[in-house]
Amino acid sequence: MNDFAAVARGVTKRFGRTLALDDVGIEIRAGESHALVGRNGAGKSTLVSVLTGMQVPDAGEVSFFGEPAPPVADRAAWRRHVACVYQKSTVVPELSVAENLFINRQDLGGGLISWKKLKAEAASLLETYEVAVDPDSLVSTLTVEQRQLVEIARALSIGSRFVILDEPTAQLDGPAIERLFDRMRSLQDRGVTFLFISHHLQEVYEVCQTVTVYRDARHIITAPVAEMSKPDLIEAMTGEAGGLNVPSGDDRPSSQDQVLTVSSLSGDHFSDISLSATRGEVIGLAGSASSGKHEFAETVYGLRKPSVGTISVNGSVVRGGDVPAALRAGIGCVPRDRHHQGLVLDLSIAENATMSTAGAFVWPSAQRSAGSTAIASYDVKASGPDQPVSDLSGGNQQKVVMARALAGDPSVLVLINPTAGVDVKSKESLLGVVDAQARRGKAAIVVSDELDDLRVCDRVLVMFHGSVVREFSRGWRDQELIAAIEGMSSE
Amino acid sequence: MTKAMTPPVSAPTPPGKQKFQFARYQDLALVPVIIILLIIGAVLSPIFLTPGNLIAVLTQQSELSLLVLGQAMILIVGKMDLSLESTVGLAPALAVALIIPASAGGLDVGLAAWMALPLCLLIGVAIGGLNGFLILKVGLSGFMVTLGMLTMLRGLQLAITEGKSLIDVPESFLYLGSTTWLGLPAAVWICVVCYAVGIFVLKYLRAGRSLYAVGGNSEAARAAGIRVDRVVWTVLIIGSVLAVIAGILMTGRLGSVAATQGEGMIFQVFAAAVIGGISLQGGKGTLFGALSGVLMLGLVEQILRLQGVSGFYIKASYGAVIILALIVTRFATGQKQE
Amino acid sequence: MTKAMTPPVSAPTPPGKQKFQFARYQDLALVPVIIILLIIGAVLSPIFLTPGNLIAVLTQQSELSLLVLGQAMILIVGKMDLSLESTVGLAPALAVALIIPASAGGLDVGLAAWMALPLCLLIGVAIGGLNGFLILKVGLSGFMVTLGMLTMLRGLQLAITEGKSLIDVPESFLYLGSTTWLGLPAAVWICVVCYAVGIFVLKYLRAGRSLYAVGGNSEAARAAGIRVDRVVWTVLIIGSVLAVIAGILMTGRLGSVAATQGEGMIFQVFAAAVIGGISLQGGKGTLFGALSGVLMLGLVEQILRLQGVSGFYIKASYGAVIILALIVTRFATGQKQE
Amino acid sequence: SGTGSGGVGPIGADHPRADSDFWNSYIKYFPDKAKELGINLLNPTNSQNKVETLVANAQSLQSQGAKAIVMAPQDTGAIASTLDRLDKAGIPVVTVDTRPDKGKTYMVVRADNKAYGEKACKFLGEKLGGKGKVIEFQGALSSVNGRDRSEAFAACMKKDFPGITVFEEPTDWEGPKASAALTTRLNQHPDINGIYMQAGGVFLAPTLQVLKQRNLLVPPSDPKHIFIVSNDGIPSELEAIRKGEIDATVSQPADLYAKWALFYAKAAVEKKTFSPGKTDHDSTIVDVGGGRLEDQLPAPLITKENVDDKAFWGNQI
Ligand SMILES: Nc1ncnc2c1ncn2[C@@H]1O[C@H](COP(=O)(O)OP(=O)(O)OP(=O)(O)O)[C@@H](O)[C@H]1O
Ligand SMILES: Nc1ncnc2c1ncn2[C@@H]1O[C@H](COP(=O)(O)OP(=O)(O)OP(=O)(O)O)[C@@H](O)[C@H]1O
Ligand SMILES: [Mg+2]
Ligand SMILES: [Mg+2]
Repeated sequence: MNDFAAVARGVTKRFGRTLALDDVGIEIRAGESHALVGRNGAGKSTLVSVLTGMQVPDAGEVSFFGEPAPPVADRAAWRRHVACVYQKSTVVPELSVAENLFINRQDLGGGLISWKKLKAEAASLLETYEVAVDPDSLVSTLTVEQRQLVEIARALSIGSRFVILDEPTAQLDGPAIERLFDRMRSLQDRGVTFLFISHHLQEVYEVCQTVTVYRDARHIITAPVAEMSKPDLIEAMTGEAGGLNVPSGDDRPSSQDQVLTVSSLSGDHFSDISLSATRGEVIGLAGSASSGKHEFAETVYGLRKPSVGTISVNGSVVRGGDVPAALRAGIGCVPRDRHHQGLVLDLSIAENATMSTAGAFVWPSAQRSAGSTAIASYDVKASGPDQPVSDLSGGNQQKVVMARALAGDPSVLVLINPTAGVDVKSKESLLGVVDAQARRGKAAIVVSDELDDLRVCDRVLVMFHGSVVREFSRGWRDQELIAAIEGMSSE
Repeated sequence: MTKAMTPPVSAPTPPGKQKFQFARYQDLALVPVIIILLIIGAVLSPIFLTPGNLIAVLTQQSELSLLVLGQAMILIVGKMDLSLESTVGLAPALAVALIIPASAGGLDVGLAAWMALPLCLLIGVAIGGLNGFLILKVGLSGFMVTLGMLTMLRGLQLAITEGKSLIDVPESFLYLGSTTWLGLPAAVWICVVCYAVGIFVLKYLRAGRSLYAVGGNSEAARAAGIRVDRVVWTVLIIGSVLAVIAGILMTGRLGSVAATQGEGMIFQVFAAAVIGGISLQGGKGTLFGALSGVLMLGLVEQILRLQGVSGFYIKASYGAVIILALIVTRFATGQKQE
Repeated sequence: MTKAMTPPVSAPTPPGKQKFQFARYQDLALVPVIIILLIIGAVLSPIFLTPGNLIAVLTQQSELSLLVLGQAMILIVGKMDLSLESTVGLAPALAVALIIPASAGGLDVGLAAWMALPLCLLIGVAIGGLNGFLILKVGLSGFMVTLGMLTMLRGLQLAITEGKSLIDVPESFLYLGSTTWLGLPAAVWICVVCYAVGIFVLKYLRAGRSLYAVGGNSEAARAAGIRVDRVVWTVLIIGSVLAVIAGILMTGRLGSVAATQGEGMIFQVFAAAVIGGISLQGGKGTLFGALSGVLMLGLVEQILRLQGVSGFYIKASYGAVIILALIVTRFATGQKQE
Repeated sequence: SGTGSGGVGPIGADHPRADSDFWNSYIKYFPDKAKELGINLLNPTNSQNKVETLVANAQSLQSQGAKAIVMAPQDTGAIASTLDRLDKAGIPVVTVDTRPDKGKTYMVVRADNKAYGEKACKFLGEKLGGKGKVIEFQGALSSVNGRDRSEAFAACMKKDFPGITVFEEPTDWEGPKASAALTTRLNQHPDINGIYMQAGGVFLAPTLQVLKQRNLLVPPSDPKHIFIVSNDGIPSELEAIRKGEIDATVSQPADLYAKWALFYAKAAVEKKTFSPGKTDHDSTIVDVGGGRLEDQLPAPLITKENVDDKAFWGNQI
C-alpha cells in the first residue's frame, strides 16, 4: 500500500495565453484531509480537473496510490480512483434527484435498473445529509443549496477512497456545512482521503491536517495546518504580509435621508415586509435557505413580481416585477446564481460589466476601457477586457457580476451572496467597495449568511419563514445571530 | 461563518408524489389527442375504425416511425441528424445497384442477391460512423455536417442511378415490405419490436440512461464516467441503421427505389419527435412520446385523406393541425416548450 | 480597515490586444476561402472575374442573403424561424392576389396597385408577430411553431392561388427586381444597405448588443434589465420583414410568383449562416460572417454552374463542398463548432 | 362525398400535385369532365408528388369502394406493388401522363414525353439552321418525364443537328435556378440563340425577365433573336407566343388527359375492351408490350401560325 492517495508532479496547463498551472505538484497522503488554498484564478480548479482526468495537462504526471493514472479516454477507471464535487455544477438538470445521485450506476450493480430500489437508496442517502427533497423531483427544480448537497452526497457515496471537494461550502448554510464536516470526519476515520478547497480559511483549520498554497499558477508551500497561522496562510496566498481587513463601517456617517423604502411587501415565500434604508446605510439580511430572503431581495430588484406592497427609491415608487424600471430608479443587483442570472458566459468581461448601463450607443473603445477599469477596480484576474467570462475562474466571474451591478452608479445596491467563491483578499476588496459606496451616500442590502459580509452592515435583519423575526444592530455576537438564523431566537 | 447548533429544517419539501405523476403524465400527453382523433375519424368516415384502415395507417407510418425512433435517440443525446432522410434512399439504392447488372440500371459489380440486406446495414453503419467522425473527431457542427451529408448522399444516389428508379429489387426486400405475420404487416412488427427494445433500453439499462445524461449535460456525464463520444457515436450509427431499415421497408413496400425516396421526410420526423415531447436541446423526452407523435400525425393525415380534402387545402390544414397539436400538448403538459 | 477605495491591483493584465484580434479573425475566417474560390473560378473560366459574372453572383444571392440576415439575427437571439422560406412566397402572392382580379388568378378584392409594397411588408409584420406570439406568449417550441407555420403558409399560398403562378406582378416589384442603380442591381444595393445597418446595429447599438446577451443567457439578460421578450419579438418581426423583401425582389427578378417560390431555401439559409459562424445555440456569430457564408455558397454554385457539371453530379458536389467548407472553417478558426 | 350519387362508379382519382400550372388545369377539368361523362366521382386525393402518399391514397380510395382509379404516378417504378394489389382486388387503373414500369393497367393515357423533346429539338434545329448554341432548362432529373424530355432532346440534337451546342441546365423545376443559369450562360456565351424550357409554368416568366433586361426580346428578324420553345401549353405561354416573346410550345393536353382518363375509367367499370389502332379522337392506341394498352394523345406544337386555334386547351380557360 502506497503512502500517497494522489500525487501530481510537474503539472503545467495552459489555456491559450493563460498559464493556469506552472510546473506544480501536490502530494496527498492517504487518509488525510488536504486543503488546497489560493486566490481566485490560482489554478486550484484546474488542478482538480487534471486530478480527475477531465483535462489533459500539457506536461506532468498524476498517480493514485502509486499507480499511474489511467488513459484519459477511460472515464470509468478515473472514476474508480477519484470522486469529485466540481466547482462547476455537474448535475443533469432534467433528470431526477435519485438518478443524479446514482448517475452511471443506476443499476446499483444489477443488470437492470430497478427504479423503486433506486428511489429508496436515494431517499436514504438524502436523509443522511438532511436534504429535504423528493428523490423523484427534477434537479432543475432544486435551489442552488439543494443542488450542491446532491452533488456532495453523490461524491461521498460512490465509495472512492479519494475524494475531491472544490468549494463545496460556498453555497451552503451553517448547518449544512456542519453536517458535511461530520460526514467527512467519519469517512476519514474509515480511511478516505480528501482534497478540500475553500476560501473560508477557518474551515481549513476545522477539517484539514495539511495545507497546500498555490499562487499565480505556482506551488508556494505545503505544510501541516497546525504550523500555519491564518496570517501566514494569507501571506502565502497573496504574497504580501498582513492579515485580513474586513471593513466594518463603524465610522460611516449616518444620515436621515431615506433612499429605499419598502412598505408591506409580500411575494413568493415572504410576506408583509417593510424596511427603509437611508443614505449610507448597509442593511444585512440573513436567514436560512427557506427564509425567503432571496425572494425578497429579488423582488426588490424587480426579478419577481410582488403580490402586494410597494418599493420606492428616493420617494418615487418603482414598478414591481420590472428590472429595467428598477435599474432606472437606481437599484443595482448582484443576483443569486451567477451562472444562471449573473453572466452571459460567451460574452467578454467588458460586455458583461457594461450590460446594465443605459445609453443607446456602445462604443467598443469606451466599453473596453470600462472593462479594463472593472478588471482593475475589482481585482479580476483576466488576460484583458475582451476575454470571455467563460474563461475566468469562479471567483473572478463573481467579481464581474459585482462590476455589472455597480456599473450604472446605482443609489441602492441589492447584493445576494456577493462574495460567494471569492478569495479572502478579494473579499476584502469587494466588501471595501460596498463600504465605499455607502460612504458615497448609497444604500445597500446585503443578503448573505457569511458573517464577514454581515459585519460591514449597519444592522442585520434575520428572516425566518418569510418574515423578519429579529433585528441586530452593529456589535452583534456570532452565536446570537446564528441562533436567530436557525429560528431559535430568544427574544 | 460555520458553527451552527442543531440542524433544523431547510427548504419546504414539495409533496413529491404529485411531481412524479406529472412527469409520467407528460409522456401520455398525446394519448387523449390520439383518442380524440380516433373519434373524429370514426364520426367522419364509417370505415375509419375498420382493422383494414387502422392497419393501413400503421403501415404507412412504419417507415416514418423508424426514422423518428432514430432521430429521437439522436436528439436525446443532444445532436441532430438531418441526413437520415437521404440514407432512406441511398442505402437501398446503392445496395441494389451493386447487385443488379448495368442493363437494369446497376453498377455492374454483380454482388450476390443475398448480400442486399447485410450490405444495406453496412452502408448505414458507414454513414452513421462517418457523421460521428466528422462531428466528434473533426469537431464540425452536427447540424451542418448532416445537412451537407443530406445533400451529398442524395446527390450520390442521383449520380449512381442517373435519376432512374431501380425496379429490380431483391426478393428479401420485397418479402419484408409485403408479408404479414399474424395478420399484421412485417413492417409493423419490426417497428413494434424496435420501439419495444428502444423503450426498454432507455428506461432500464444504464447504457440507455446515459443518453439522457449526455444530452442533458455532457460535462456532467463525462465526470460521471460516461464515455460521451462513444455514446454519441453509437447512437448516430444506430440512427443511420434504423433509417436504412426504414429504407428497406419502403423499398419493399413500393417495389422500387425512387431517386427521391425519403425526400422531405425529415421535416415530418422532427414534427413527430417534437410534438411527441422530444426536446431539440437534448436530454428530454421519451420514445413512447415520440411514437405517439408519429401516430398522431398518421391519424391526421389519414383523416384528411379520407375526407378527400382538396390538394389546394391539404397542406394548409396539415400545418394548422401541427400548430394546434403543439398548443394542445403545451396546455396538456402545462409546460413551456423549448 | 477600509483600504477599500484603492483595491489592490494585482493580476498581471496582459495587453489583451491579441485576444481581440483572434476574435476578429474568426469573423474573417471565410475571407481566405472566398479569395481561393475567386482564384479557382478565374482559373477555370475566363469570364469568372468579369463584372457581369460577379454582379450575377451577387444578384442571385441577394434574396438568400436577406433571408440569412434575418435568420442570423434570429439565431443570435437564440431562436429559429423555419417559416421564413414560406414567407418569401406567401407575402408577395397574397399581396398580388389582393390586387389583381379573379380572372388573373386574384382574390377579386381589388386593392390599388400602389398598395402592393406596404401590404407585403404588413404581411411580414403579421407573420413575424404571430410567430412571436405563439412562441413567447403561448409558450410553444419555436422550431416546431415555425415548422408548422412553414407548412401552413405554403399551404395558404396554394389555397389562395390554387397552385397557379401569378404573373400579373405589380410594376413596383418589377422595378425593384430589375432596375440598376449606379451600375449595380437595386437588389444588391438593398442587401448592402440592410447588411450595413445590421452590422452597425449589432456592433454599436445597445439594442443590437442585447441580441447577444439574450441569445447567450436569457435569464442573465433579463436580470441585466433587457426586455427579453420584446427583443425576441422584434427580431422575429424584422426577420419576417426581411423575408418579405427577399420575396419582393425575387418576384420582381423572376417576373412572377410561383406557388413554390422560396421552397427549399431554408436549408441553404442555415448552411450559409452556420458556415458563416453563426451558432445554432444562440449568442454567437456576426452578420459579416453570415454574409461571407452567403458569398461563399454563391461562388461555389457559380463555379459548378460555369463548369457545366452534369445534373447528376451537381448535388453531390455541392454537398461535398459544404462539408469541405466546414472543415476549412473549423481549422481556420481552430475552434470546435457547436 | 363526390359529384352526384347517380352515374357510373364510384370512380376514384389521385392528382399528382397542386403546385404547378399544368396540373392545376388538369385538376380543374376533372369534375366537369366527370359530370359530362355521367361519372360518380369520389373526392379526388392529392399525392403532392410523393409516391408514398400516392400509395396511401390509393389504399384509401380502394377502401372507399372505388370501382376504378385514375392516377398519375410520377414515380413509375414505385407504383408497381400498388398496381398489383389493386389488380388483385379487381380494381382497374388508368394512369395519366406516365406509363408504370411494371404492373397491370387498364389504359395509359399520355402524350409521349420523348416526342416533346424531339419536337422541341426539331423546331429549334430548323429555326437555327443546324448551328448555334442552345440552352436547355431541364426539369428534375429524378422525374421520368423530365428525363424523357432531356434524353430525347439530347439524342435528337446529337443525331440531326450536331452543329448545335447544347447547354443542359439542371433546375429541379425551380425558376430561380433557370434564371441564374440563363444569366450565367449569357455572360459566358453572348451568342446563345436558342432556349428549350421543359416546363412553361415555371420557366417562362423568369426567362422573359432575364431577356427583357438584356434587351434580347427582339423579333425573329433581328439577328439577336433567341428562339424559345416551351413545353406545357398553358395560357400564359400562348399569350407569350402571340406577343412574339417566345416562338413555340409543345402543348401537353391537360383537358384531354382529364377527359380520356375518365372516359377509360368509366369504360373499365363498364367492362369494355379496347384494341390497338387509330381512335376516333386523333390518337392511337398502341400495345406497349404484354397487352398493356396506351392511348397516345397528340401533343401539338403551337407556334405563331396556329396559336389562336380554339382546339388548344390553353385557349379554352
Ligand atoms: N477553459 C478555460 N479557458 C481559458 N482559461 C481558463 C479556463 N479554465 C481556467 N482558465 C484560467 O486558468 C486560471 C486558473 O483557473 P482556475 O479555475 O483553476 O482558478 P481557481 O484557483 O480554481 O480560482 P477560483 O478560486 O476562483 O475558483 C484562471 O486564470 C482562468 O482564467
Ligand atoms: N416545382 C414546380 N413548380 C411549378 N410547376 C412545376 C413544378 N414542377 C413541375 N411543374 C410543372 O408541372 C408539370 C409536371 O411536373 P412533374 O414534376 O410531374 O414533371 P413532369 O412529369 O416532367 O411534367 P409533366 O407531368 O408535365 O409531363 C411540369 O411540366 C411543370 O410544368
Ligand atoms: Mg476554482
Ligand atoms: Mg408529369
